[in-house]
Amino acid sequence: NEPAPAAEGQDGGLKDTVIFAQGADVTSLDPHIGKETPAVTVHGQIFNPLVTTDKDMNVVPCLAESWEMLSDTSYKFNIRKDVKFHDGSELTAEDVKFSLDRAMASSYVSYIVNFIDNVEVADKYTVIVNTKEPYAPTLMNLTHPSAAIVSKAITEKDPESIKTNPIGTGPYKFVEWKPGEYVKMEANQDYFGGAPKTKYVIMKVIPEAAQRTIALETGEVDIAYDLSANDLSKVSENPDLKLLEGTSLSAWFLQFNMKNKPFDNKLVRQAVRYAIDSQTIVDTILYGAGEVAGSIIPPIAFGYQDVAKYEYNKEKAKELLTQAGYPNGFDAKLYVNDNQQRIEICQVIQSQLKEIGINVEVVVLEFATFIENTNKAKHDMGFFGWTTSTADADYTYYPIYHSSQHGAPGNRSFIANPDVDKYIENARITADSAARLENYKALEGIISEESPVAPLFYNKVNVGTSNKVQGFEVQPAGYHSYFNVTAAK
Amino acid sequence: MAELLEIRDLFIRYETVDGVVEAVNGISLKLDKGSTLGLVGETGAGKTTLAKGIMRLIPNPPGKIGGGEIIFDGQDLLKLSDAEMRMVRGKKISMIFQDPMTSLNPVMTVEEQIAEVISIHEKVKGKEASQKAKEMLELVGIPAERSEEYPHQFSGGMKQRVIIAIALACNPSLLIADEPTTALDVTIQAQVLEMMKKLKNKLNTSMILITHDLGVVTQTCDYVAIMYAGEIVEYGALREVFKNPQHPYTKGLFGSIPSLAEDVDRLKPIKGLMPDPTCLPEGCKFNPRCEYAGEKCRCEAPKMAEVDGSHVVKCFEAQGLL
Amino acid sequence: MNEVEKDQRKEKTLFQESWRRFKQNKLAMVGMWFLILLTAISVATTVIDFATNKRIYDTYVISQNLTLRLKGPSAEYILGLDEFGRDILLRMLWGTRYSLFLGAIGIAASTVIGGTLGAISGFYGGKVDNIIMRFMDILLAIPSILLAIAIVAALGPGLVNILIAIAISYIPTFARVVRAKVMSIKDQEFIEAARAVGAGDARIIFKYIIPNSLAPIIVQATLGVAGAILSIAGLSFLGLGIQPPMPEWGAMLSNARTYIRDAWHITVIPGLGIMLTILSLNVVGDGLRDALDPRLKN
Amino acid sequence: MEENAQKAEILQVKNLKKYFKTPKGLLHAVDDVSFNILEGETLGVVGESGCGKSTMGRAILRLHEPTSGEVMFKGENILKYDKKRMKKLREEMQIIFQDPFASLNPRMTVSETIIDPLIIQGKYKKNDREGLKKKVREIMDLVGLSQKLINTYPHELDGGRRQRIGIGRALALNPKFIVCDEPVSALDVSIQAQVLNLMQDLQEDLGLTYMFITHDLSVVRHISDNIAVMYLGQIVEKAPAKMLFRNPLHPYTNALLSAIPVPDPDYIMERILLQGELTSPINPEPGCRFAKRCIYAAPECLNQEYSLKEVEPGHFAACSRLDDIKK
Amino acid sequence: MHKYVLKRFAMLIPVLIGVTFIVFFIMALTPGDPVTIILGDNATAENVAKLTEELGLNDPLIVRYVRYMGGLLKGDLGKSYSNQLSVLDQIADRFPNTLILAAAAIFVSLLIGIPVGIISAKKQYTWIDNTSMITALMGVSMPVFWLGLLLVIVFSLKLRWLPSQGMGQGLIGVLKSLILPAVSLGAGSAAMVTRMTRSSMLEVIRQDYIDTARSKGVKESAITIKHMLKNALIPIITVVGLQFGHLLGGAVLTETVFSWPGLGRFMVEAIKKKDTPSVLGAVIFLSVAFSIVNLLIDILYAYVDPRIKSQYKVQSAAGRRGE
Ligand SMILES: Nc1ncnc2c1ncn2[C@@H]1O[C@H](COP(=O)(O)OP(=O)(O)OP(=O)(O)O)[C@@H](O)[C@H]1O
Ligand SMILES: Nc1ncnc2c1ncn2[C@@H]1O[C@H](COP(=O)(O)OP(=O)(O)OP(=O)(O)O)[C@@H](O)[C@H]1O
Ligand SMILES: [Mg+2]
Ligand SMILES: [Mg+2]
Repeated sequence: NEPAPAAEGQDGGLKDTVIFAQGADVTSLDPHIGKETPAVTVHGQIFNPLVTTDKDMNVVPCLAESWEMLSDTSYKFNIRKDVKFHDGSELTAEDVKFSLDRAMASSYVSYIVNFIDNVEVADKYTVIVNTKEPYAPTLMNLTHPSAAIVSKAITEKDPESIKTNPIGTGPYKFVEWKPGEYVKMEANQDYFGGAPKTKYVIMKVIPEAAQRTIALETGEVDIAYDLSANDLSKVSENPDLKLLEGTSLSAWFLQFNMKNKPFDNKLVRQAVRYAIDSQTIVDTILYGAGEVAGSIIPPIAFGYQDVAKYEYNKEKAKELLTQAGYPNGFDAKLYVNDNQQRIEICQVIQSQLKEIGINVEVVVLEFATFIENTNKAKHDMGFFGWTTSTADADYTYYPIYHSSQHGAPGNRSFIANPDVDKYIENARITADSAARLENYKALEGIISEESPVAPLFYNKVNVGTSNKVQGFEVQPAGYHSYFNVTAAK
Repeated sequence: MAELLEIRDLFIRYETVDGVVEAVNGISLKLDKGSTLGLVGETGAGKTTLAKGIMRLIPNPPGKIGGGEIIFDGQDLLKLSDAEMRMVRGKKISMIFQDPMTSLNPVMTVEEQIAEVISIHEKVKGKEASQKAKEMLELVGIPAERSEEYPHQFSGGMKQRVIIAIALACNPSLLIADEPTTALDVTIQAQVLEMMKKLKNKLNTSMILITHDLGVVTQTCDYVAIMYAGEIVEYGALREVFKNPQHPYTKGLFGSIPSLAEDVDRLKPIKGLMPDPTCLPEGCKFNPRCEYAGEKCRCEAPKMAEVDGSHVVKCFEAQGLL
Repeated sequence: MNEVEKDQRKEKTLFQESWRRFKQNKLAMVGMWFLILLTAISVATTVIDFATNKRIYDTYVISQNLTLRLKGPSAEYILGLDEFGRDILLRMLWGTRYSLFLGAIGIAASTVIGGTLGAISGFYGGKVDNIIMRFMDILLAIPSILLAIAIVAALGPGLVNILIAIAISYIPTFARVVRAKVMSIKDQEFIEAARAVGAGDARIIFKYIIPNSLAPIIVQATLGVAGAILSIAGLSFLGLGIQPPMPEWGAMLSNARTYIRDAWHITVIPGLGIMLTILSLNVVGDGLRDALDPRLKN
Repeated sequence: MEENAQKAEILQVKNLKKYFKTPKGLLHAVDDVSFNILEGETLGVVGESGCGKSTMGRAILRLHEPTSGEVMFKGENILKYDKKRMKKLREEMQIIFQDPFASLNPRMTVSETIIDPLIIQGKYKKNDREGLKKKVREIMDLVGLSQKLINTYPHELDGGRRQRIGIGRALALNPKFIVCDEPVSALDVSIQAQVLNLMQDLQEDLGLTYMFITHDLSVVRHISDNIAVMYLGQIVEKAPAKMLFRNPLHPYTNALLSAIPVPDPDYIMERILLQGELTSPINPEPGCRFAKRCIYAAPECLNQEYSLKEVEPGHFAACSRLDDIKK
Repeated sequence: MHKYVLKRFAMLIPVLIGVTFIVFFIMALTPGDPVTIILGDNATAENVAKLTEELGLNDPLIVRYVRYMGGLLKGDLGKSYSNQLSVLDQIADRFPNTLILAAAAIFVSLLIGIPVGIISAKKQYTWIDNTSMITALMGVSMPVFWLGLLLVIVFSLKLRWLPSQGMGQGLIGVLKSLILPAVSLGAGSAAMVTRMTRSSMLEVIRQDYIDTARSKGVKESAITIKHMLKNALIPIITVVGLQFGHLLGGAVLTETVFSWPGLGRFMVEAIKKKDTPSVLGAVIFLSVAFSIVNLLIDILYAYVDPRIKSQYKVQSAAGRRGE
């Protein structure tokens, strides 16, 4: 529906290769193993899930051309009949069942699909997904690239092959993976959505953010993900480049360790929230590329509640501290992993909390140690980010606030509040959107008051591209599609 | 006999941080074609410096040739360009250094090292040069089949012979040997000296032999020059000097070595030590150690004066001026 | 008379003699003065912290002014402000002690440990030597940055642990240097002379071997400190450096690298600081080697 | 021997061997040597470089642990001594080294060097400053070192003075017996003469016994009462000094003596030029070790071992062809 | 010689056992559970338990170590925890890149270090000496990541001469993309080589055989190359060998700055993920490479120094006799 690129002329004017750069390599080409964004950016081109989302996070058809709810716990999907795997074999309901079963069995990604009880093959092109209990975000979860559909025949024959030579149904076929270097993909001429216009897409690994910008500027890559905040203006002001920004599904926040004194005291937690000036952080460290958050659910996701933010108020914070019995403040440890921007933010927080007398020691830990220590509740405060990748609040609320999810799954404030648990569970098992929102509203009310976390901001998804790139759409979860992307010569 | 080398009033000094070392202090010398001059003196007397000075190999910095002339074959070597001087070295004047252990390049075969000097000066290359190198080896008594070996595979005496082969390869008219046998055992020293003598006569080479061993001088040299603190204090035909030493220092040297012929209970050494090279005494350099020294010796430097024939000495006492 | 003169002129200790030779090396002297300056700054800032109960540190060195971040040098802030709007001049001054002394203490530790192991190894030879040196081979075979990362990861972050990591990764180097030196001294005649008058191992080690192997150790240590400073900067780059907001130069440089194109001064200043320090350590090390090397005597 | 009966034998060495393990094989540095030294006398040891002179000297002092043999000092086999007795014994047996540069600790001053043995042997307490100072001065006087050098370091001094420090260190403990390992060969002639005179004076004054190692034959003749000539780890000839020079018996001794350049223009040298050089003492083949260089060598020399034989009173030589050579 | 090489390889075995042991236990003792790291967000308790079991992390440390060593004997380096791919394959992909980078860096350091060192030594204590030594020292004084960034800004961004990151395609591409990383990595070694060249040249310059050569009338240039350099080479080779070892392990920073797909980065990422099999695999490769480099250096010694060559002959001759 965009007329512009066609006018530019046909293939003659287009490059046959588009290169995009990201900060980390795919961990695994197997969509049921590699679950981090850098892996999913590649899986997304090679594989398809049953359903997917548009840029406003509405569920739209993909491999399933349509679906219907048979009951509270049963979904029927009608699969397209024109889908072929890259090896030429046809996609059938068997493949879908096999893939979902495989995902459920995977210790890496099962959390995405473990609401499923079983998958039935109704006929060659129909599958029925039965859930254990009514589960509202079912469709959203199935849009996740980790619910990708793989070929049963190939994967069963050689279970290892998918790790080195993944065969999917997506717009791009896998060509080559040079670990640490690049993944090369080739247009799938038989793609059910039509052949992509760009012959090759290459994902290049460039770990240093500054280097990604430079590579973009020098034309070594056409598209660069995750530019560092201070480089955004360099891209937007460069006439040869453009900066694409979109709302993201990620929120950044502190989790207070409610097991530890003095953070077991609600007043202290509230005081800290008042004492942090998130707007300044966004304006300076993020160069404006973010939005102050009142909760950890991104506005674009289902279930978002526009609760009142804790506006920056030093006096109030001091007052609360005094009420809590700490008029002169106290010492505390803020744990953060070794990412520069996060450390910078923590340093700002450190300096802001100093104003109300809290002496914060920023403890920078290497990721593994960070996870370990915060799982074990060694922190007073921890700096975390969370992406609601399915754009459904349950994806975030459950692991972060549910009392069964202490430690590793995500609840590192160690909040254990029966009401909170109840609202989360209720919202999960009803398919009724309105009822769910009710629950979430009540939930946010408690959370906002209890303040197990201090939401800081939502960041933006940013992508820098060359001016010649057309058809690139920013996807809130960061899983951008290359189906329509072209680059003029 | 024709004069091959004449040194006139040569000064060489080293400018070091400790001060200026006047290592060669107005030396004048003559050497005839075919004859051998022994240069005797204690550590630090300036023997090596003089030899290197003739070769123009004084390291600069810190060394400097301060003045004088070195007339070799009618040419003043000090006036030659560097390139011209290179053609003199190895071709007309060769030098042998004290320590055979360190004078050969450890990473080149002995043949290469001999052939190098040949190919530089004789304009022959490759095979021919190495053929000649082998001949030279045979000449110094080393079988040609060992020519591909490296210096470390040779014993000290053999190394010194290789060095002699290098020095004589281009048939130089002057060979300067700086303590060529000091590092060797007596039996080996005897072999090497014998061979040098033979080759020298065969090739009609003149030689300056530097040593502090009076015995070696006796067996090898026609003339002898005694050096003390950068000066030649006595010079003459071997027999004149050895049979009739004039300078108290020369006498002292003879008194210091135990004789094989007579028995003495105690030696008669020169008292004291070599003076500090950076602040030499006023007057006669030897005066603080000299038993005859008088007031005059302390204020005034004696001049070289003839004793008889070629025999000259630099001493007021010997000249009867005290 | 002459002798008397000479003896008076030459009455100098070994130290004076080396010092005289060292002084001739202009470059090394400049380096040394720079290091002295740094040391003085470190002492001064430490004293100030102590006297003011860290007030200056808290209010000027680490306190932020985000509105002025990345501001370039000006009359008010001679070296400009960093990414948090902190005064870089003050941070450089206060950071001196970390940069210089982290390296120095780490290296001192590895010198002592590595030196002792190397000395034992070189002195006793045989089996002991074999065991110690094989162990050093193992340590050497593990890339030192990996070792450092692993150690920091294992022990957790912090000054002390970085010190430990640095110290351990330099042990093999020192062990080797000292071992080689001890072995060369061990065979010298003056050791035999000491044995001939009945000196035992301990006396020989402490009175004869150690004083004589000090020179190369000092030189190696100087160079080691330089290396350690770079290693710390490298660790910072990998995110394992000093905990913020400590103004350690390596961390300053590494953190500033993101802004290298936005504000030249915030990388160039700590970069130059590190460079000059290391340059100084190196020229001083080289100068010491020349000054202490007995072969260069007279 | 009888004529010397009034003098005691201070040192008897019997079948002393010292082998070194080397990568190339067993190095017979000292191979079965036996000799005696009388109190107050000097035994000169000469031989070419590498023939085992130093090793023998060190083995006698147990600075190298001998491989086998006996070293009887004042009638007792010191090789059987334990550490403690050995340490005590070091007061009586001392060594002076060749290289005046390498044999002094560059980090110790003259006084420290001289004090060190006194403290090690517990003769003085470390804090007995006065006593020590007095002793140091005494020794410096003894070896002719000016008092003002007391706090100088070796590198500030010339070779002759350094050698005097080395002698001073050896004398500090009042030893009876001193191994002098080429004490003058690194020195210039005039200094060499000074040091030789000093050593002779000390010997007379203190009644010292020397084992004087050198390769300078004129020096050895000058200073020794008896001379042992070594070749490849063995003593090939031993005789009173004069006797040896007057009537050398062993072909090697002959060659050695003939090679000395005499500083007298009238002296006609008749050199016996030896072929080749000292070969390696590693795993030596049986038979006379000199045979390969010997102009008199006969086939049987390569097969038989020869031990020292007394040819005339006090004059020993190890050669089977002495009688033939005489002719 | 062969015997010697074999012996050296045999000596590698205890070193490897030691290295694996130390690394294995450091990795085991460091806090952080690989499973929770891999699983990250949403790491449910069941999944953690399941993956722990799958990766065999429930067994005691010793059992795991023995199992690992058993695999190692069969040439099996195991599978990486994070993606279940064969460690050997992953390393095989990356290791050559690190080797190329390190070799190029050494090349750069020799290219700079030897000439500068020679000039410096020949002009000792002159301004030329001082300037070149300071310049060389600047190389070692700059944190490598900083130098790398500066190079990129100047040569890629401003001048557009060279690619800023990654490994190019084809020979020319690879070479072009190699220049900046090699220079920034090699700068430090260049300084070491310069220094060593200078000091070992200074040592050689004083030797008698240089005077001998001069007295033969050899040209100064020939003396420098033929007589001095060849003799000075041995300590230089030692430094180069050591540097090569350091570069192999220390390429981490350069590889990160220049997105060079090498083993260093792989290893650091593996450490951060507590991916013990990958770390061990990388360390084993690096240790073996380090030892091989050392061995090559020793062989090279024999090549430049005939004295050492004959030592080998003796050693192997002695060895034969021993049997
Ligand atoms: N490169 C140099 N730099 C400074 N001083 C030097 C240098 N070479 C020689 N000297 C000094 O010059 C003086 C003469 O030295 P030279 O080597 O000529 O003496 P020599 O007679 O050869 O002594 P020896 O018998 O020890 O070889 C000595 O005082 C020495 O210290
Ligand atoms: N510690 C040792 N290990 C192995 N071999 C040794 C050792 N010390 C000496 N040797 C060897 O023993 C032999 C005798 O050496 P020694 O030093 O006793 O000879 P020397 O007669 O004193 O020679 P010089 O006149 O050169 O001092 C030599 O071949 C020497 O290489
Ligand atoms: Mg000389
Ligand atoms: Mg000896």
